[in-house]
Amino acid sequence: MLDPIILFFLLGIIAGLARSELRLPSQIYDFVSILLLLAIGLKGGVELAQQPFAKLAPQILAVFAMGLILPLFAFPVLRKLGKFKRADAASIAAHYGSVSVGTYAVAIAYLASNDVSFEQYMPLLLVVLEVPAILVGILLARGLSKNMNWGEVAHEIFTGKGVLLLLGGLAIGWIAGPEGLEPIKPMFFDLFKGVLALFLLEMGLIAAARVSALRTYGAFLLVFGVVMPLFSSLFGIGIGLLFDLSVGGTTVLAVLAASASYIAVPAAMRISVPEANPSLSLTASLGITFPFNVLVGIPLYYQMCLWAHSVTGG
Amino acid sequence: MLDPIILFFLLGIIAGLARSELRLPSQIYDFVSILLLLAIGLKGGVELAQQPFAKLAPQILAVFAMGLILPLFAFPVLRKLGKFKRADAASIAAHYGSVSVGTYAVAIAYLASNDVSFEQYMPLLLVVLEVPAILVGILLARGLSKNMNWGEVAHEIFTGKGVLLLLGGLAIGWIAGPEGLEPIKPMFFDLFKGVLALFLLEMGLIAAARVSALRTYGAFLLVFGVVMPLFSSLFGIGIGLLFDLSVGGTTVLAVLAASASYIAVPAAMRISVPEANPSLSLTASLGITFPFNVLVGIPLYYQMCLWAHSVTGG
Amino acid sequence: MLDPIILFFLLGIIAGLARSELRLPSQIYDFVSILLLLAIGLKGGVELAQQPFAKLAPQILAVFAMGLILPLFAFPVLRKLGKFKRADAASIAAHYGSVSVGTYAVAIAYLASNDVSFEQYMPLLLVVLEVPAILVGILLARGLSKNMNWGEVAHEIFTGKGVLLLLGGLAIGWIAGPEGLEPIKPMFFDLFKGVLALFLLEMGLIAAARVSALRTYGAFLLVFGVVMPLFSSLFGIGIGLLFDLSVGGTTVLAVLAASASYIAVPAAMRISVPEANPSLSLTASLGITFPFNVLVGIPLYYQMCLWAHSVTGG
Amino acid sequence: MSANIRTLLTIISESSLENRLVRDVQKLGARGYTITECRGKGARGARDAEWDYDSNIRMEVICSRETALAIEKWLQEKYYDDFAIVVYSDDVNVLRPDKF
Amino acid sequence: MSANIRTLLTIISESSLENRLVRDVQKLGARGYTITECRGKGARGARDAEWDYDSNIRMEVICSRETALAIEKWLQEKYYDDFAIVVYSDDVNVLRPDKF
Amino acid sequence: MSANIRTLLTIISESSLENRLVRDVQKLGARGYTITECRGKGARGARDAEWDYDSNIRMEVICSRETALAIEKWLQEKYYDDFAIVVYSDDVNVLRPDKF
Ligand SMILES: Nc1ncnc2c1ncn2[C@@H]1O[C@H](COP(=O)(O)O)[C@@H](O)[C@H]1O
Ligand SMILES: Nc1ncnc2c1ncn2[C@@H]1O[C@H](COP(=O)(O)O)[C@@H](O)[C@H]1O
Ligand SMILES: Nc1ncnc2c1ncn2[C@@H]1O[C@H](COP(=O)(O)O)[C@@H](O)[C@H]1O
Ligand code: NA
Ligand code: NA
Ligand code: NA
Repeated sequence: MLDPIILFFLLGIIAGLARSELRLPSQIYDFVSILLLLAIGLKGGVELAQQPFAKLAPQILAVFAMGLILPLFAFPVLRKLGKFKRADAASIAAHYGSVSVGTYAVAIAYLASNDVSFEQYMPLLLVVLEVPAILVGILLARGLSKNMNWGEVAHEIFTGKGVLLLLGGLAIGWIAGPEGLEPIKPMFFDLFKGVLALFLLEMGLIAAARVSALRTYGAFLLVFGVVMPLFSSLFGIGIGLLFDLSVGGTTVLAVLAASASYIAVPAAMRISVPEANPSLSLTASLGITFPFNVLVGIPLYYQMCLWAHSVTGG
Repeated sequence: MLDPIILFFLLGIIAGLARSELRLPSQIYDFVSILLLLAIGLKGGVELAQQPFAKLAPQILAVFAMGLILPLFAFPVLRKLGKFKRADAASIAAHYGSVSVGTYAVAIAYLASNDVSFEQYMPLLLVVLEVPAILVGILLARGLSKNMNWGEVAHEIFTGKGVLLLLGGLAIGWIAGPEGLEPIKPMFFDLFKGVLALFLLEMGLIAAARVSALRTYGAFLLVFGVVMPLFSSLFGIGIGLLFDLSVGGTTVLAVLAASASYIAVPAAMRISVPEANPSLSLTASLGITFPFNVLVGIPLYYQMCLWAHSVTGG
Repeated sequence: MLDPIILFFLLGIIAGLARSELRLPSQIYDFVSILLLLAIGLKGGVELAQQPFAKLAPQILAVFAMGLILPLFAFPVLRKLGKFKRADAASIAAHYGSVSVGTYAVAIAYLASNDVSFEQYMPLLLVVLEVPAILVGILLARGLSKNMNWGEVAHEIFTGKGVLLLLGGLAIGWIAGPEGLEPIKPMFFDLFKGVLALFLLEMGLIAAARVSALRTYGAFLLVFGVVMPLFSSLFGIGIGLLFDLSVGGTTVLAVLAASASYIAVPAAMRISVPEANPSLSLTASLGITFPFNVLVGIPLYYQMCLWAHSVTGG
Repeated sequence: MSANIRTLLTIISESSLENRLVRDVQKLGARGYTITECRGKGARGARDAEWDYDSNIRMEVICSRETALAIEKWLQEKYYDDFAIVVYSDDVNVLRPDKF
Repeated sequence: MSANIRTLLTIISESSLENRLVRDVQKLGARGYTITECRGKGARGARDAEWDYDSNIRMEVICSRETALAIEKWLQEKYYDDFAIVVYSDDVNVLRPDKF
Repeated sequence: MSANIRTLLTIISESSLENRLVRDVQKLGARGYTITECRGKGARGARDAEWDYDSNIRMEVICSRETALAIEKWLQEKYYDDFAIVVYSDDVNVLRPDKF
């Protein structure tokens, strides 16, 4: 049975390809994103309270390391096979090393509707994974040039809507605790999937708008946008098994690894690697990888995790 | 007891007439319309799954025919009695042959609060009724001129927000089915009446803004805006009895027939019959007929249906 | 345990001070304010139905009187100690004589989460308190000059979003009654605290943006912004005891008295006392008094009321 | 052909003045106007449209030079002392000059 | 240096025309355009952007004088009779004149 | 009276540059600016403001000719190679020329 939120995404794509004048006003898209980010943060924060932080530290480090390594795999491929300019290769690599909150939201919705539980502190790892790839991307493009304004970059990353609302939500959920959040549950939790549906409707429209760009960039980008997430997902699964997380938790890590950023990274790259062509990386992450993960990737990663766990007898 | 959503409409009218600076930001109005269209579509789609399509075909044809016929009644009246230019008469006729989603929403809310059930596939007939009057209107204005770009017209109609979201909602509801929609219920169903209340608040403001225009266009338009829906409603009731639908279903058909479009048709006319004065037709449908149907028409049509059913022993 | 909505406010302040690019789109802020105003009005209206109006008349008068008196205390202080220009002193005085709906909303949320009940007709007193201080403020600035366009002022006040939606909500709640509002409950009541959380997030951002201005205006404004509400709250408590209201009701009155307007009054002053510097009064009410009341004042007033009641054996 | 030259007057001011500006320019002879929402910064500080109060509007009026001068004069007397406002004007070519 | 002079053509019209205006100006040689949402009032009454139908757009096109004239001519023939529309133009200094 | 002539510099560029443009123009001597949201199309493709990333801003700066030239020069060096940006300028009549 197809999850309705996926159908909303398809509706958006169809409307977009049909050149419909349908649009979610950009302010509503903002609103919807804010709600998603806060809801995800809050959900995670509540659970965080239950967790001994010590237990999480190693996983945080592992995920952070993954964020550093993934771009290092992507970069040479993009340079050699893709023949991309250094700046472009670095920027795209950063996008794929980082993470997409939208994809994460679809993943947890998918697990929920299949009654698969997962470690609830995942939003924390989500935030952790946002950052490292950006640093690597900048270094790959710039080298260790001294006239790089790292302060501005840091500010851009940590005061960006994404990180700030996720961390804010985590903190609020953590402090207020489950019963504290009761009164705001209807807004942030009960409406979650409805809000996600609207978000995906608009994402479908945006993705469709990028398809035309695809032609200009050719087949390599298309292949990369599908193969890279599959490759990355293995790292996520690996970490999941390493810390023997539940099947659900492993799936989430696979999705985090496989997803490509389209908010935090583009913004940071625009400022620190402006010569990189943003439409190139966004076409890859929004036009190819996001739809692939939402429609094919997530269920696939889940199956891979089931299999991996059965094998490793997890 | 007055339904609160009607009170919101009145509040909007009062605020508008008092020249209040109260406004629903246009992006919020967009948002609210999108939610209503999707909710209506989803509701209908769920039921559609239960229906043998064969059973619906005849009703669809009948409703489509009604959409073709109603403008043919309105046109001569507008030309002869109203002394309107051909283009204006054709455009207004098209508005009244088509349908208003807002009025439909109020009607189902009205039936719900009076615990009157109705055939749930009505949203499908709602979509069907949007289209034919537009074609007739164009033909009335243009005749069968060959330099008419029908492709553009079709595109305008079927990729317009209204038709697209209604059909999209229907499809999603149909595929996902009742249990599939559970998780998005809070957003699209539980909030429905609250969203409708906000929608009507803004509609009141918009209607009030048209009242001044009324003076310029004179008494005929006022009379037409009240008499035409009453006349049209008889066709709806007729079809209801013909297929012996429930009292509720017949009432809905009466409302569909009686309501006048203010979204799909104006947009289509602006493109295909630009010489028609849009403010004329919108003053009629928004300034007169919409308020009339919301405040007087709907309960009246319901009474008429009760009576008709008792007579025909339905 | 810290109420999550307070945490949202703090998140907003932190984000603002960190110069984050986080923003609630202004149309969403509008939307959220509209929902709050309507919800507050509706809540009050339902209860109003139960009240014999005669019983309320004296309280209404008392509150109205308080609205007239408070600015008369503030004005000389602002002139003599604050050394403000006449127009500025008058305008600030008017802000503090009037009331802030946002603060009221936080107060009722606070009482609710502490299971403290209060007289539900408070929204009516809230509306009553909006007006008188504006008149006094204008008189303090202008004297009884005849070229004062009172009609325009009245129109500005009564057709302003705040008063109109509160009164509208009260009327609708009153007419529809509890069961009538059932269907719109999910939107206006269940989401109330979630909406309030978003509202406070943005208020935090706005308040933070004013902090810089604070420096320019110096210490006096800071002191006034904290002392004046404390002083005013005593009047509120006094009236509460006078009509021996519940502890909750008395607290609400204290909050109404202590809160400073940032919507109705600035708008009215801009029109009738344009030479007053709006940034001065808004820095006081938004940058100092609103945060003070939300973070410190409300719990404090509640304690004061508990004490007062125990003393007076209420 | 100079017959097609009209004056484009642009007024940038506080949103709270919108109703009065609309009334004023029409009273002074403008046949129409165009308004866009904007934000900005000037002598009276930043007005960054975060909420109703500190948002600006940008009003364009195409009219005869005389009307433009009359409006400028009026605005200067009426609003310059107390409101955030900037006004500038330039000549533009229009089709249908009689329209303005 | 007059080499850097180009024509700035401004079109204010109904939002419903946006798609066609975008198509038209490019067909007639414009290399780009900028659109802002606006509201206003004119011969065809107030269009106060309360909802899709009565909102306006303001379209700016920087182009050569020839292109500007061609666009003006086209708009006049195509839309002036039936749509709310105002067009005006002026010379502006641009960097990279070859760009337009 | 030419004393009242100032330069109106208009910058159309990516929203992501807003903070830096605001900083730059003020550093280079502008006393104020006005920003409107917009969308458009140019050499770097369509930017139709569907979401934060591909939206534009239109920044107007009224200033002395010298300041205008300084800003143009700076923008050209700093942003032309990597960003979607268009700049044009024209003379306008202002009241209170000392203000700019
Ligand atoms: N030099 C300038 N260039 C462009 N716009 C300006 C300038 N100065 C002021 N403005 C605009 O005019 C508004 C009011 O200006 P002011 O009265 O100087 O505060 C500001 O909020 C800006 O939007
Ligand atoms: N004199 C004017 N000055 C500025 N804008 C105008 C003027 N006349 C009309 N407009 C704008 O152009 C649109 C269409 O004008 P019209 O075709 O005269 O109704 C109006 O809605 C206004 O936004
Ligand atoms: N010929 C033009 N006329 C008006 N606006 C333009 C033109 N070319 C570009 N623009 C605007 O400037 C932005 C950046 O242009 P570009 O750097 O050429 O992509 C575009 O997104 C448009 O908003
Ligand atoms: Na990734
Ligand atoms: Na009809
Ligand atoms: Na007060």
